[in-house]
Amino acid sequence: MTQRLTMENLRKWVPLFVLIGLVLFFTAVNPNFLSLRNFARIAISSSPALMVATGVTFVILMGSIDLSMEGTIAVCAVLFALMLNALGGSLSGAGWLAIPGALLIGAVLGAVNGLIHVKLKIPSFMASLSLGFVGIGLSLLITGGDRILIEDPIFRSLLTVRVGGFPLMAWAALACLLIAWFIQDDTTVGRNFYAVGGGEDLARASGLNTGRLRVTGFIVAGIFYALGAIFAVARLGIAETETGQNFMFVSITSVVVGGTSLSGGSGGVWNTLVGVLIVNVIGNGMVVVGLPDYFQDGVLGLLVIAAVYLSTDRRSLFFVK
Amino acid sequence: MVGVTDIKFLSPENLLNLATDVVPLLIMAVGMTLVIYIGSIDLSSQSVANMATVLATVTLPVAGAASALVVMAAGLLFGAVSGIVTTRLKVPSFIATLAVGGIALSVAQYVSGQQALHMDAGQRNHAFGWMQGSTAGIPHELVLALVIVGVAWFIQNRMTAGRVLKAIGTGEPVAVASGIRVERYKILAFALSGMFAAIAGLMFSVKLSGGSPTLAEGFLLPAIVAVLVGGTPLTGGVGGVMNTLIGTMIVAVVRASMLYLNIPATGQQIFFGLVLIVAIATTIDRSKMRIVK
Amino acid sequence: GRQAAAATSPDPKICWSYRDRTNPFWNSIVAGGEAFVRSLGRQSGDLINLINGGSSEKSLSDIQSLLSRYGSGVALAVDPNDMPNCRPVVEAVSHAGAYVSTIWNKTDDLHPWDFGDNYVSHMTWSDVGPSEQTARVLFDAMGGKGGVVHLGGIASNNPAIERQQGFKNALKAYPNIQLLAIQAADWDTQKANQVMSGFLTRYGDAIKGVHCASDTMAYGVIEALRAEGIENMPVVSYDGNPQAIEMIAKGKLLATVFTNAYWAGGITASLAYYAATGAFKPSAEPREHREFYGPTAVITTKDAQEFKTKYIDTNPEYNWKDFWSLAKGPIRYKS
Amino acid sequence: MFELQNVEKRYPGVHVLKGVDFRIGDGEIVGLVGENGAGKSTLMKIIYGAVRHDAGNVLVDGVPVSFSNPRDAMKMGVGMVYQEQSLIPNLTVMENIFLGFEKPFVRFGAIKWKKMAEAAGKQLRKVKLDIDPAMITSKLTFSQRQLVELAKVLTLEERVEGKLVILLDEPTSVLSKEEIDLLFGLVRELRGRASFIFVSHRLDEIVTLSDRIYVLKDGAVVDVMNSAEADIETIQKKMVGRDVNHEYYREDKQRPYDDGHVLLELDHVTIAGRGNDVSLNLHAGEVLALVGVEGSGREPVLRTIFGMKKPEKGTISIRGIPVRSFSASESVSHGVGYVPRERKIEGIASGMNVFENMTLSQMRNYSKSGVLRIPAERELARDWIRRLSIRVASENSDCGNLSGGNQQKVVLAKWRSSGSEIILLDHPTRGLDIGAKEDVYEMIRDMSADGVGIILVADTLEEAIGLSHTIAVIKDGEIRKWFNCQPGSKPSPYDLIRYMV
Ligand SMILES: Nc1ncnc2c1ncn2[C@@H]1O[C@H](COP(=O)(O)OP(=O)(O)OP(=O)(O)O)[C@@H](O)[C@H]1O
Ligand SMILES: Nc1ncnc2c1ncn2[C@@H]1O[C@H](COP(=O)(O)OP(=O)(O)OP(=O)(O)O)[C@@H](O)[C@H]1O
Ligand SMILES: [Mg+2]
Ligand SMILES: [Mg+2]
Repeated sequence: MTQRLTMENLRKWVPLFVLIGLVLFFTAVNPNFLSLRNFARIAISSSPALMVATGVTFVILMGSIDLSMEGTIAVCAVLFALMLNALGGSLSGAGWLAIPGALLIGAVLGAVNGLIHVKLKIPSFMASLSLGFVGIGLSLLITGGDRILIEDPIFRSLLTVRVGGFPLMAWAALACLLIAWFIQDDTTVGRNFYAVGGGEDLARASGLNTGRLRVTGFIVAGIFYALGAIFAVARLGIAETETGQNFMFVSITSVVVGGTSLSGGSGGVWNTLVGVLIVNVIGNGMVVVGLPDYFQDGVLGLLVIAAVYLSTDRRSLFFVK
Repeated sequence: MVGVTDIKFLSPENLLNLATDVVPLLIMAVGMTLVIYIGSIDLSSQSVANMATVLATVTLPVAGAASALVVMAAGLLFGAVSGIVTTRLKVPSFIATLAVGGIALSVAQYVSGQQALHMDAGQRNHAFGWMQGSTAGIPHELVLALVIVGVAWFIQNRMTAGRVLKAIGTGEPVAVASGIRVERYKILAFALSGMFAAIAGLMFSVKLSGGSPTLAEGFLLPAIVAVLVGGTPLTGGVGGVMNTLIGTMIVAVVRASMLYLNIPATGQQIFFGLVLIVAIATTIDRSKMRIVK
Repeated sequence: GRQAAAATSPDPKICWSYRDRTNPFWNSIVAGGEAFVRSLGRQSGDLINLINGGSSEKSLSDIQSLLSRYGSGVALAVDPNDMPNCRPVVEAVSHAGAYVSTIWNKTDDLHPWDFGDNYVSHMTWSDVGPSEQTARVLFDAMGGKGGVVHLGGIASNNPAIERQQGFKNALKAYPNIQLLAIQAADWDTQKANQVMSGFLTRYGDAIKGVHCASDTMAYGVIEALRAEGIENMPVVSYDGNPQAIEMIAKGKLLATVFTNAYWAGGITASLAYYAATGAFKPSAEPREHREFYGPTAVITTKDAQEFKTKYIDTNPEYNWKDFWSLAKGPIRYKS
Repeated sequence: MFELQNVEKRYPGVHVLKGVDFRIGDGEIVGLVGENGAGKSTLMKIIYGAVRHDAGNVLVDGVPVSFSNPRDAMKMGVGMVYQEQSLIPNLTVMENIFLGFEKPFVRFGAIKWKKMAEAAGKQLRKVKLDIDPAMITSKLTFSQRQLVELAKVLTLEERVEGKLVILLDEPTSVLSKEEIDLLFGLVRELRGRASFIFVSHRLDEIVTLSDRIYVLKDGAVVDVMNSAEADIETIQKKMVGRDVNHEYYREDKQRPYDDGHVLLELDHVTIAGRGNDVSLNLHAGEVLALVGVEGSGREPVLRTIFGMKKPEKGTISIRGIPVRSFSASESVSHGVGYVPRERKIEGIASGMNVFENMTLSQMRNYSKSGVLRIPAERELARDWIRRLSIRVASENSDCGNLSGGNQQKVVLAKWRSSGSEIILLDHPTRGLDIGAKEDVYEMIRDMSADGVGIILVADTLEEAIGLSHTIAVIKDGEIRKWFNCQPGSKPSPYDLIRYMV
């Protein structure tokens, strides 16, 4: 019995082992990989992705899916930049209001998404996909296709100032992850996400207002997308419709690679952290080892399959969709 | 709505054109339907189609019309790999097909030498010229597409394979406990989806007389949307290829209607998204979905 | 069909079909197109926009829908998105008796003069030369020695191929410049950022300069460098976006190439329009008026400020009937 | 006092409840009986707010109320233990118990787990269940889960002021004798606070526990009686609408089996995770019952024979030929059929109709080179709907909407009609009414007479004794004792229990 228990405990850590294995592999090919400076680089590219993936983790835990992130990020990024610039252009002044403002916008978009899904009874895949189009369109309408630059050195210090070798952005993302962890493990809402993911009809029969819970999940996700948008803007100093690009597949891949099941009810934000790191380590590692670019898509595919294969507990899975 | 705004929109000729234009999309969506019908998804279709355009262009001078077979076999193979990865390695199809799509893309880039290739007009017409023609005003492409849809419909509704796919979509454990070799059929569904994607790529490449690793870019989301708007939910077991036929037409009409309604450039995405929400809200059959996830 | 009897129409619809609105290059194209439309006394909104989002399939079917709505009364300016897509677009247009001018993507075997009047013109840019020039600017700034990396566009795109070629040509003249790596970053700012940080790990201090195939990628590169506290690495790019020119003026970027997308957007629409109205007869024009290179100008720190006031802060007034004034000669094919 | 007046409920194609009047007095235990599909669960779900009725009134102390969801009902003190398991498997036991009512344990937005665990422990003690409240629910056994559900409903005691109504939909079908006694004790104890509606197909339990009994037939109340005056036979007659054969297990129809014809042989088969091995022979026409306590390892034996588990050691031979590759499809092609315990998961494909379900395991017989012969399939389904009097609108109805009993009949028809020669039955009568049970027993007899070999894991010892030719008592995954069970020499339940525990 104890032996089985330790085996089960080991299982939980497999994604982490995969991550360590990848790091060792890339290091073996190019020792430069294993350096604080490179880890800081990976942290920079991971920070926005981590926020987005964390947001969608909550939705996936409920057994739904959210594909609206690219649109939400675009709108949040663009409006954040506009607000910041309109409010004096610096976080040291009234500009800081742009941060809560962006989070609010993320929450509103999440709420709209959730309400369309719940009230119109449209599967989340479709509702969020459509809303993603609307979001991209919205940001296009706002910017007319232009880019908005943010010069504020205080805001850009998220990228440029380092503490312990890592940029502020990485620490901020870590702090947000801890909040997400708290929401997931210690709040009623967080626990109820697991309940809905474990069996929505059962949860409803137990008296949960699953509709409201779903909407809450999408709102939480929206707020994290807004955080992702802010970090993405901090990384490049540019807010534009393209800011959201590529986040959809990358974030969901990260969530799954980390070991959270798409059918809901299992996994969590720490898994997502590991997943995001795995995906970004692969992305960085392929460049660092000098893999020809035409092979990169394929190798990424193979490595992702391997990672998911290793980190899923097949004994508990009879059927995979 | 669009028809009212401009009566020309509903002319038979116009509708026929509209239908012909979306033939490759339709074929890809039909393949996708089989996979969604079993409750999975295929995100590799677009990359497989990209690869198909490259392979078709590269093999045409050597193989002539037989290049179609090469392309279809390649699609079948990549689809089957997705199926095997999902069933045997238990990697969710969302990820498995995305990853296999990456591999297909790498193949396309490698084979094409990262360049756009074009077909020799003579060779193309010799091998596939018949595809581009039309009889009695009806384009052969459209006929071919309808035949393919018809075959898929027959498989789905009248053949054991189709019944098994439905059983997998509605209750996979039951299918297993009924002694059905579920894995084989799942692999079959993915393989067929890959093949349909390859056919879509092939037809597109013949239409455009060339191939490139990005030629079929932009197929994936419309294909998925067509399936879902048609009324085959991601949970599987409901809907089918006829729904997808309708769904594809909806996508085509929505796209064309932007032009007829003079939607300004910056508003097109918003319009598309909102119309999709309305379309799906009106088309889905909620009575067959116990839980909307 | 109708292509022989090239019917003209007094008031054709003017349409631009292009990739997306989120890219500065295409924004300038559209701005030029709108300026041309206004020159006719119409509203900017009268320009029909067909956005294909990188999908050849959508590009083609949108154009088909356009043709089935307006028939021959269409003047279309288009980037067909991928080279193979050009033929079916042109065939559809000439079948409908409408008029089309293309830019960028066209296969070498396809020529306007094979379609009578309906395929009015094709414009592209010869990127090899300018790209070589920016590379030289870069190498000179590096003092003629040290390691360099190149970030390219989507590998199968024609401009990506040419810009890389120009870069390689320049390398030949600088034996002490060491080519470290070439990688596609798909015209994408974020991807370029990621690739550049990968390069920094791989090559570290060996990198002394960066050659980018577009401005958008250069932004990502510069931010990747900035994150490391590297502020004065020489970087050159391509396209001449307002932001890039601003950066050159501030010394953050060394050089870019201005392709005058504004003019291209206007003149391409203009060619199609005036051919459609019968103001000129394309088939009567010499071949270098039907296939020609667009203007390019290398912008460096020296001329950035002047250039900015002339082209960025305001747009010059162009005479849209003066079709070929900025053209850079007939297109030369490799074979 | 809780009252339903003239309650109506329809689903497309079925009129489930027809003007039902129903009353529960304070502290009263009301038994509710009826055939499968009579509408018992639907009635309970209406009281619980999980299903909305189409017409009629629900009154509490004479005041009309309207529950739009279970939460409303809970606030009024109505709680329900569902017929199907309704705990969420990936949550801990305590989370399940307080699901939706976590508020008392929340401080500054954070759940205080210690406090919740203590409170959960208190609830678990009520049902005498000694498990860690932080345990993941999926690790519990079936009967433990049932008790947790009960504990969960009992939280109403603390949460709600005033009177309670607790609905128990077939709570006993998965419980052991001791657990049932515990349950009954609890119910009686709680009468001071709560009234109960109790649904069971075991009429003796109904008569023992309840004060009054409602008999539901085809969605209408056909009789209400005081249980003091009730006797099982009249209830049965009212429910089924005809006399029920006294010779319940049809022992008179039991024929000796063919000794010389071995269909299935297990030779020292070791099942993964269980160190012990199993050997047995199944003959044509034989009904072999496996008996044992919950968890004794009967189900793994069935699943191994059906090929869904691979034995670690030993051989399984079907008609003398050793099985080499283990898969359900292999077994089915050798003529093995399996009626699983988890009907909703492995038995019935909800979303597929009756004929599609019935031919799922035998499509080869209903197709020609891959093309289905749908008219023949329909004919088959109609035939079996008639033979087993399956209560269904037509062969096109979605099986997901059938009542449990009728679903079970569809599953049985599926294997029976496909001509399986070896049929494995795991709790085939679980949740079935007496009429349906009779039909199932009849089928088992018929199959046996036709030379089909049957391995039965029965719902009760009586059932096992009544139906089988041979009984194997299983303990800890190993056969401890064989009993000959031919007519005339049947062992008593007591004989079996000695070897079971
Ligand atoms: N959601 C639904 N849609 C359609 N019909 C339904 C639905 N739920 C129940 N029914 C039908 O209502 C009838 C009554 O079902 P119910 O579950 O109440 O029966 P029951 O008396 O509890 O049976 P059992 O003893 O088998 O549990 C059945 O005929 C069933 O098919
Ligand atoms: N190989 C195994 N290893 C550990 N536990 C097991 C194993 N097989 C079964 N169990 C546990 O034993 C319990 C029931 O086992 P099993 O199905 O063998 O009992 P059974 O005799 O069929 O019971 P029932 O009376 O319910 O039919 C389950 O909780 C299951 O988790
Ligand atoms: Mg019931
Ligand atoms: Mg058992």
